[in-house]
Amino acid sequence: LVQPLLRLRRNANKQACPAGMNWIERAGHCCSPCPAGHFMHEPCASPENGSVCRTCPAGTFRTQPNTLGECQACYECDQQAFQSVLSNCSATSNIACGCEPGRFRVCLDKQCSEFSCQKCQPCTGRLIQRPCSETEDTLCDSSCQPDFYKEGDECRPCPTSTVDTCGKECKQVCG
Amino acid sequence: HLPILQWEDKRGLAFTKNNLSYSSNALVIPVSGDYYVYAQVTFRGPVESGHKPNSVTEIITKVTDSYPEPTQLLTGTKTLSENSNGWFQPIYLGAVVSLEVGDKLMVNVSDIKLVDYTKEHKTFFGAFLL
Amino acid sequence: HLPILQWEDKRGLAFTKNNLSYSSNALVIPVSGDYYVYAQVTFRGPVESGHKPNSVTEIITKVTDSYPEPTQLLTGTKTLSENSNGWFQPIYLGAVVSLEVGDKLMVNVSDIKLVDYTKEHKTFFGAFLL
Amino acid sequence: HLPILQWEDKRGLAFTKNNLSYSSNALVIPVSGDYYVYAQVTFRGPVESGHKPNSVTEIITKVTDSYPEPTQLLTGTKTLSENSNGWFQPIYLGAVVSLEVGDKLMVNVSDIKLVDYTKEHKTFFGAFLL
Repeated sequence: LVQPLLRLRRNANKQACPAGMNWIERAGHCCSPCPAGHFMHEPCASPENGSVCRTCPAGTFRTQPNTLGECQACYECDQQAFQSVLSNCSATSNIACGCEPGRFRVCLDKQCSEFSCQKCQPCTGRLIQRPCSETEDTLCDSSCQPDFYKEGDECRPCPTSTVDTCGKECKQVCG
Repeated sequence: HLPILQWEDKRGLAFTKNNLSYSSNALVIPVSGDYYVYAQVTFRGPVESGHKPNSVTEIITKVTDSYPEPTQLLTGTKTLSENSNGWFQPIYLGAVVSLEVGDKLMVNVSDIKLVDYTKEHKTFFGAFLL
Repeated sequence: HLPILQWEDKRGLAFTKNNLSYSSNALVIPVSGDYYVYAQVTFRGPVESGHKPNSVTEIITKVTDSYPEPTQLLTGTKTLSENSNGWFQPIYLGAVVSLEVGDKLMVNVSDIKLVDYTKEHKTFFGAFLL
Repeated sequence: HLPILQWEDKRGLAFTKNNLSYSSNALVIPVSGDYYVYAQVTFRGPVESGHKPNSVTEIITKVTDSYPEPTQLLTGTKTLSENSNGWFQPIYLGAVVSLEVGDKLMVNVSDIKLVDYTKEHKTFFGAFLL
């Protein structure tokens, strides 16, 4: 019996997959993808049949239809760096992280995919021009609040008792 | 997405073999299996005065027909504390990943202007099948 | 001893095969031989104000029944000069070591609070038999 | 040329096998092929007051009978931003290179006085045939 050196087999190639189907190397034919939130546990027996899709296990997700053998691991929010969970990881979406109340994001790269959470400045003795938000620090008014006087670039409360310890600026504001 | 680096695959120390090919900025996986994938990028600056990045990032990414979004496989990200005049900083990454035939591997960087591409032994990228 | 990191060994990019198993924070060597062992830990800070470490350390350690004390196989240690707001610092280690069946490999770090555990592609650990 | 490091090749974690030998500061390649070559050098300072380097460099070099000059295979170079008191900094390098039988591999450094040679798990060098 002579074995042909190169057994020609019907080489179905991946470009032949109809739209909406993916070539599955280990199956040697095309299959329709599993929906978002699932992974392909077993490829279809033939292009006409469905694949065996399984839901992404807890802690993993797939945002798109796919023919992958596993789901992506969810990120985690960095509690040590004062991040908070804006939305939990689900089977179809990764976790979304923000900053704990009283903190705002300091981006460490252009996309802000890495950020630390810094304390909002308190604007003691000043009016607030723009409150602290998820992405920006508080913007304090340059002038002092009533009953506060300017010393250097700080606003200090008017002294309640004897006024004589009060400098020129203090006297002017606090009388 | 972050900019993708282009590579030399033939001249000097660069080579491809065993059907691991390089095309449109990506290594193309010829056979499914576990690969040790690695890359080093040397970053350097400042490029323009004033434009002082506070970090540099290198990511080895996988693109596959079976999923419409790229997958980040390995990431090296470092903040810069260097003073203003000249700084340089290598980031090396390497690990074993499971890949399918046809998968494409690429290297993304936070800012392509900061990459030192001048010497082949300072910035390099490769993979081998276990 | 320095704190030992815990790892995910099944979900996402993580996997074990060829009897290289993961249990109680360690990779367990199934057959004696030479292995390329590697790990990257991304450190980041500040964590709480005031607690400003001046260095970070990553150590790949071997524990074996034939000796009561762990053996430090690979160490990456770096001083920090970063400023107060956010800093990142990856440390990659990799080398060939001779291991015996049953040996356990672990990753120790100087301060577990400084480890960036949030993304699997930033902190990883593995080994393969040559 | 930059100073060449000397290595321990027998004691502790160090070993050579499969005819990959070490002699006069170099690994000697026993058979032509593709090798994953790697090295880590931990630099530390200050050494003497006043001598504050602004960068450290590690280079894996190949010397071959077929060419009179060494070839730089892999380079890791980093500026130092650390303050005056004690600093330390590892540089890891690793990649696949094509080598011929008889080729010699060495590790050069910018300043040998800055190399932390005190612990074998902090500074190491090796190669394996794919």
